[in-house]
Amino acid sequence: MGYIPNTPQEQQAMLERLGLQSLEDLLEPVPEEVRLRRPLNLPPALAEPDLKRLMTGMAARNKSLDRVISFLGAGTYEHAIPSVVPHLQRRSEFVTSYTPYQPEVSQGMLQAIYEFQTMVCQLTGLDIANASLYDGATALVEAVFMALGPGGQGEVVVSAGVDPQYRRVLRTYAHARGFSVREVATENGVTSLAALEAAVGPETVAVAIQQPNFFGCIEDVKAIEPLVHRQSRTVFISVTSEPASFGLLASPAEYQADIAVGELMSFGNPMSFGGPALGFLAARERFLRLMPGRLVGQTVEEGGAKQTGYVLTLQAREQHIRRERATSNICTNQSLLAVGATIYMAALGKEGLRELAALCLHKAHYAQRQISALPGFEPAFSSPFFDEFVIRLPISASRLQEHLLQYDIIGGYDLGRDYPDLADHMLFCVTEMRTRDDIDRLVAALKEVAA
Amino acid sequence: MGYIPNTPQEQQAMLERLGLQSLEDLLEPVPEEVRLRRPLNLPPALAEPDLKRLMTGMAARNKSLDRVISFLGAGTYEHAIPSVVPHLQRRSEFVTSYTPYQPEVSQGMLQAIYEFQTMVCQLTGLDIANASLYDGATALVEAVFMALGPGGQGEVVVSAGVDPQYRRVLRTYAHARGFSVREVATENGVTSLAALEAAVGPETVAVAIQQPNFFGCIEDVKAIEPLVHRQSRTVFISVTSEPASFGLLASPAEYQADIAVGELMSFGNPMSFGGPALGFLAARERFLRLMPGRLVGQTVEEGGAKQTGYVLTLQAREQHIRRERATSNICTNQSLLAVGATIYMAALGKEGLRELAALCLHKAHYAQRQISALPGFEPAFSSPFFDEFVIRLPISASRLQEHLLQYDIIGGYDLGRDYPDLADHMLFCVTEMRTRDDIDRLVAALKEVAA
Amino acid sequence: SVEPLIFEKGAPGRRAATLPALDVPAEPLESLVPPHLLRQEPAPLPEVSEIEIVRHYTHLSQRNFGVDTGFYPLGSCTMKYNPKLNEDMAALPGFALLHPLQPESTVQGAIQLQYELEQYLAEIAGMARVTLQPSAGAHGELTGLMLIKAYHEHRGEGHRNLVLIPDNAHGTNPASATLAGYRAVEIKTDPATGGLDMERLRSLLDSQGRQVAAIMLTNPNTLGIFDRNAVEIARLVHEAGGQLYYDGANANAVLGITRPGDMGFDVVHFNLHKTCSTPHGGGGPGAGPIGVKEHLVPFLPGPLPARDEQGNYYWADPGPLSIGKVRANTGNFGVLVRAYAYIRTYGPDGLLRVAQSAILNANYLRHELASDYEIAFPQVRLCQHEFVATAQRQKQESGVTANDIAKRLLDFGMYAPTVYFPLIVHEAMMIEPTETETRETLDYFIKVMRQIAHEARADPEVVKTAPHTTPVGRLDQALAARRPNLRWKPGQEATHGLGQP
Amino acid sequence: SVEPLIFEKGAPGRRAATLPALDVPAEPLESLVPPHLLRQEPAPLPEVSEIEIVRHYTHLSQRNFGVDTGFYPLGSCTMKYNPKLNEDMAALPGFALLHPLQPESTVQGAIQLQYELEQYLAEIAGMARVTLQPSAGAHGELTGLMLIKAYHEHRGEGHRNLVLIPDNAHGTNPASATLAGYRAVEIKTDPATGGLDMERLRSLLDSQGRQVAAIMLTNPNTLGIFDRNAVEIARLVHEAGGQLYYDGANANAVLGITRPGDMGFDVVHFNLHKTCSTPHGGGGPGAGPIGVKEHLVPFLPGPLPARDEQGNYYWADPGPLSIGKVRANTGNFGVLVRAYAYIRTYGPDGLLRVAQSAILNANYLRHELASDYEIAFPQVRLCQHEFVATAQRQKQESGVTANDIAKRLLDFGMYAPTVYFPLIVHEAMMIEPTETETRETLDYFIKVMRQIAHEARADPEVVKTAPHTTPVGRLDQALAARRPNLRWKPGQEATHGLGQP
Repeated sequence: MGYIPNTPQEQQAMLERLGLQSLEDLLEPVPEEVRLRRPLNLPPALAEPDLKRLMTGMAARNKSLDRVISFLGAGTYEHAIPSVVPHLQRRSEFVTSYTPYQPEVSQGMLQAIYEFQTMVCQLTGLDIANASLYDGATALVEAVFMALGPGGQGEVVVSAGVDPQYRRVLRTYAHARGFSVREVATENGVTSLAALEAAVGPETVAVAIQQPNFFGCIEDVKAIEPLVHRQSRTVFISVTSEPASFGLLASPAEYQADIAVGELMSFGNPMSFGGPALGFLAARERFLRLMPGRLVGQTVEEGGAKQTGYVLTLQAREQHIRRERATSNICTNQSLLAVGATIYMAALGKEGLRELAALCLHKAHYAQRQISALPGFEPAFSSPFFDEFVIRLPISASRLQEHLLQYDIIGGYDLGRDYPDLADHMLFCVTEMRTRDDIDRLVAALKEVAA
Repeated sequence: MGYIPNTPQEQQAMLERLGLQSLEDLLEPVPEEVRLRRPLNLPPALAEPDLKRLMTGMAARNKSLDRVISFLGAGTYEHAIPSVVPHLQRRSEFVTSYTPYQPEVSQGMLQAIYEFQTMVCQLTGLDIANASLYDGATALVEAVFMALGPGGQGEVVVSAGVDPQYRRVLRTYAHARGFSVREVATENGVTSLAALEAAVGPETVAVAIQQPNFFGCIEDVKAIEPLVHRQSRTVFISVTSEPASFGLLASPAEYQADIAVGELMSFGNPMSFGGPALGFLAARERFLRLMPGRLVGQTVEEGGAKQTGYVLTLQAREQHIRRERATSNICTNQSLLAVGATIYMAALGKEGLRELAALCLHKAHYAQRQISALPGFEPAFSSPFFDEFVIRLPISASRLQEHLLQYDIIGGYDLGRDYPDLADHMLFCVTEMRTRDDIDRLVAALKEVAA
Repeated sequence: SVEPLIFEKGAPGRRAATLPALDVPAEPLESLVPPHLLRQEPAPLPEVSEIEIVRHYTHLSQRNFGVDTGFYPLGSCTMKYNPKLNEDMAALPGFALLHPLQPESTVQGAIQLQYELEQYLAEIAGMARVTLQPSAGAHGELTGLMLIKAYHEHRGEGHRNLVLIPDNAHGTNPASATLAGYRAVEIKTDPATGGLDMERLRSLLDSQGRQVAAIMLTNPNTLGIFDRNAVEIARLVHEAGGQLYYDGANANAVLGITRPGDMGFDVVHFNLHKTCSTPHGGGGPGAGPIGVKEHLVPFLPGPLPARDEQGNYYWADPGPLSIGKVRANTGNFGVLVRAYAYIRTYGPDGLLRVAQSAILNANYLRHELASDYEIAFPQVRLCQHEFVATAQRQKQESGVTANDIAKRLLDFGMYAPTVYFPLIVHEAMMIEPTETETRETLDYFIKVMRQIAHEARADPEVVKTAPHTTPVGRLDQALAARRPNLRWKPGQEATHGLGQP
Repeated sequence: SVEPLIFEKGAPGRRAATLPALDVPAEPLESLVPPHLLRQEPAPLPEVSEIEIVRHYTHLSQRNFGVDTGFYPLGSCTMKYNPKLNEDMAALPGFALLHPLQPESTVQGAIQLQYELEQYLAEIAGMARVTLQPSAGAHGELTGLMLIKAYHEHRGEGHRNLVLIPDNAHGTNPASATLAGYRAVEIKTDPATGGLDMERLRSLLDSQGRQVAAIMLTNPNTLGIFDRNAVEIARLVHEAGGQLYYDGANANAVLGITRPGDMGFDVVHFNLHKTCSTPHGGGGPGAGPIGVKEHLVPFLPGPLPARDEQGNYYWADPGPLSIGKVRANTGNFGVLVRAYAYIRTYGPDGLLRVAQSAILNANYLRHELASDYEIAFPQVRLCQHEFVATAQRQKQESGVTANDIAKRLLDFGMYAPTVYFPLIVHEAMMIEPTETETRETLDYFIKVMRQIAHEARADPEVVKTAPHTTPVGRLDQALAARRPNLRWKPGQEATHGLGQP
């Protein structure tokens, strides 16, 4: 039955060995008063071919991105996944293993994570990185916890240019854990320097800025940094949800960020309706003992051979050792996605990352120029942008989306959902996956509704 | 470039080591008169994402069987492939290995093939089996070569119930190699016993019968066998292209066949437009030295440990040793498909094979009854059948096919293509993959054209 | 042999992935991005070819043990077989290639799947409603405590600041309590029953009941013992105004047998990567949906999958009392697809059989190992899906520890039990066979464990120096922590050993 | 450790695959099938659960070496990297899930792909037309000879019954000649040039020219030497009325450099699983398309992909002179899809670079190994994509053979060269590195080969008893042939060794 190998006859023999008559006898420890004396109310079992038919049918009810041309980004990005990535990432020795508690038979996963930690440091320019976190939003929360320190209190300043979902998650955690969050408005699509300057004070434990920000705009992080670090103990957290930008934009280390967090799912992993995602967190060396989650370290054998090996290390920070005084409660993380991102980054390589960023940049700017040339479609901001941009529409975003769907095009994100003053504004994303033809088809469809 | 790892700089360094200036210098052994002094006239190189876009587009121009309901069989059968099969079969250690010439590092493939050989013996009931052949048609040819023996001459009698493609291939080979082929007509969908009796004589080296035959009909192999073996040296070759039938119908051994050949692609391998396929060949022990192709044998280590191991054996039969006196010229075979079929048969198991056969049988009979009840649609034969049956149509097969395609249904095979007297006859196949709903939809569509 | 790091491979200019050609006009970079915001030093990612990548990560995979490799009796981790079918379902383009912000009309199947999965999980747990948002068990715990907090605050009882947690709880429980702004209060295990010390609970509730926000219980607990007082605990804590949280890490023992909701719990989390067989992926991803009773529904994070009268699926806002969101988007969808496939494969009878079989396998091992190893709480006649054996006898007799035995098991092609947990049992070896192991595998494990017990007496060195057949020997953990090397740097001493490039 | 056979696992009643429920009325079996035609004994397939299958075949895969595992310098087999991209393309449902007899309107993309691939291969080979039907190289050879036979017969020269084959040809050549009803006549290699002995060819043509149907040549030949007399050979054989067959096993050396058609050949086969990187799958599947000159086109097997004026693709009948069919359906389509992807990935410049790089790598190895090993035909300054080294020096000095060296290489994580082939070189080791290996891998191979040469002098036993680190040691081949055990039988002695179930 299902994936239970032993037959009823075999189970009977095992029961007899225990001096029992039936499977029911095994349940004696469960008091009668809490026993469920009816079958669960669930659909009946399905054979494999029937289940495949059912679920393939459900999948076919979705317009997946192989069937439409999408201009959605807004935190989740469509980047090409080279075939080598899933072929290697899905090797069953990786997929079916647990957190590598026994390093002697888990060197593969441990070494891959060590490589992941290194690559995150290479992307961000920072000193140390951990083995992954749930997603970019919770990575931001963990960075704030690091800034607060154990039991610490204070205020976190967050730009309104940070992904609204990230900010919502931060507020949820802030309420429970007990700290305050102050948001700083944007101006022309980027964080208002004046508002930021006014918001940062002695009680500010951290400032979080997204680069490029949620509108796709490139923040002047070089101008922001001195405003943050004017308070010597304020931690500058940079957030990046579009990692392709690391190929062209100044690295967090280059603009003096203390902690860099964000989302790496789009590097080698399918977007899968938004999850599982891949939060990353890198920091300066001094945050080592405050790091959340797993850390893999290099070491050598105990014996004489002293062969190189890898282990989970500094576990004294973690929940299973330090319990209520742990730096975080995270246990299960996103290791397999980290392996995927590692293979992806190895495949892309030093030059490839730069090329990827340039493709995204140029294609997005081409699209923005084409769309802006249509009557009624106007760029909302004049700030520089990476591969997303905001356009004021001549009709409502939802009506436009419906119009585009006729052509199997999914337009950008409706900003009115998060920013009331940006109703009828759409955030378009153009990565290397969109061809000129795709863009021209979008523009042609937009033209039909142009003012 | 592509999958060439070394950079031009590295290649230059290697050239210098050889005392050469350029890659062009390497080509000195190729006389100028035959050098191609222009680029090949081929489309330019494509990056991986562009190639995927192109080929995914080509694939989308095909109505694959996940998008239509098909009633095609006629030699190629749609059986469910459990997910475990491709997951294991596609392990890259299997996929990227060569013919296992170095057994010490090829035990995995060798043992899997040994298991395949065993399972083919279990299906057919015969004594020995080889490691695979190209497909069922060439397996039939190889069986005939075995019957002929090296340099042997004679006539092969083949039932018209054998797949027309197999017979065409046999005739092609017969012409080149030099032997004659006589065909025996069918009556009521099965081999005419009278015609067979008349055809078999002292010059008959082999008789080939398909079970179930191309019309899906079940041959009375128990009545045929004595007619074949009346000539003591005549080899009885049984052909099976629908291996699900092994679950219910008498095995070749049970009806005294000497050699059993056929097609196992549908056991665990995608039909892939008909290839790669998976020819199998099993025989009685006495044919051992006449077997074509690879054979894997069990042996032990040379040293003291005597651990069990597997090797390619009896290679003295093969082309690379015996050259022009080899039993066959086959070298590359279909090993990876054999691995897939092996995993499939392990997954299906003893009881599963029987259940599979019963499902096919009952679903096909349900369909046949429903279709036969429609005015103008008549069963062509009254012989018993397995999971295919022939129906006389009220309109031409091609017009019917067009009609069905409107409903994303692909009907059966147009027998008029091979049997002039069966114009307007269609061979329908119904395996376990067709639900009652599928069948009812076919019947509803047929009803619209019923007389 | 060792495998060098990917950074030690390759050469300048090598490259694997190819990108589409630039098919639009390109303006000068400096005209698009202010030069001071451009990167000065390119990220020094590896420069390697595709064949190097393939061989490297293939080699790494070959140096890793998974359920597909062999028996994985890691207690409380429920390392059962991960069906390949479910992997295929999650990889369908119609599921894998969906953007989380697509218009609802284009993701009807995906919302439907989550809508139905919620209902299944609610039924399994005996709860009113489920949120699929949490990404892992610990994330579910934290979310559950946030709901409890919001509930108390809404009722004007925001002063409740204590969470009671047994001493055999998973480490995530106290850490989650802290993150939720609570103080964790430990309750000891009753040495007689292996269950919660009821005296201690009563006295705590007597003295500090007004402060108690919740109690977090695992039942069966990490000793593999079903706490028969569950209903009484629920009554007492509820009377004191507290809420009951059920840690679902051990839910594999209760499927179809009993339901947390029926035991009186208010919140429960699932570890779908345990109970519902989604693979653990070397540390994740998982999914930690939580189910709640009716009174907590208004506080759930949003959005929630919903269905209108026309049968259309949509994302519903959770209402004004919602705690907000605990992650971006709606959950680890790829994991949820696998869990959906799992539940539909088994159906109601099958899930019951899963739990029964897991319990049978655990009791079988416990019974057969009792001759060579001490069993924690031997007075409890039957364990649930796991049990705790100890190396106390071996430690006393020959100095062989639970860790030594764990390492020695690796030599026989098996993974080790969870060792030194729960903390309350000395030299603990927590063993969970799951329902997907054959009797032959269980018998092989028993045989090897007996052999190790024999070795511990006859030749303890072979155990103390194990493992002997693994790619590397025991590693220097102390060195790793004393001199942390968490990333490769240029110039770092090369991985040594003759290895194929 | 050993891995038991699948037949030694499981238990009665165990089962992995599940089948759909019977959803139609079932009549009694006996009413549908005459009882005497029903099976008496069910096929005794294994009775195993899914987890047993997964672990068993995972273990088997781990006991197998592939290109993804390491360097595979197997001469004439062109074991280059098999791109994962191409695997994904072949697995697309739109290609993998096609029935060969579907109406043409439903398989336009599939026919188009074959139509275009034919054109690409024709251009690469310098031929008029290609058939994709043959399933492997040997199958292509046989098909090519059948075409030649049909051609001669059509011209009234059916009496031609000889096929000339050099002594360094692949074993399939003479066997194919026999199957095509021809007699193979061997021609020696010229010891001066490593090419065909032109004197012998001329005298054969003089004496038996009227009987000669064809000559089969590999160029570069299996010595890795390009026969500079190719054009002259073509002239001579054509003058005698014979046809020229080009064995494409070594085509990796000529891509974009020269074309068989331009050298004068009439028929050429491709081994797509060599030249075009489709994986060899442990012995297959491959694909062996053949290209032919215009005069042989009417004899091609059918059907052939075609395109009408509206741009619709269809299967065209080959006409009355066709030899018929050499297999069912139209070819190893799944392999063809991969080859198509390969050619489109490289384009014209890339394919030329493939050949150049393969030749460079071979010459680099040949140059560096020459200090420790004798090289066959050292007077030839440059080899093509492969070359033959020998163990003659080692054999003389210490009795270490080519086979010993091959086995010793396995200890270093590499596969062995092709040994004892071509037959004309004693202790031959035929080495083909391909273009997809890094310089580091080549250098590692050189280093190990030098070390083995050193061992052969200093400690020959370590070489003669190799391999030492493989899952099994050298196996008793003689026993296997003397007492053939080609299948498991109930009651057969169990595979021994302590192994995990």
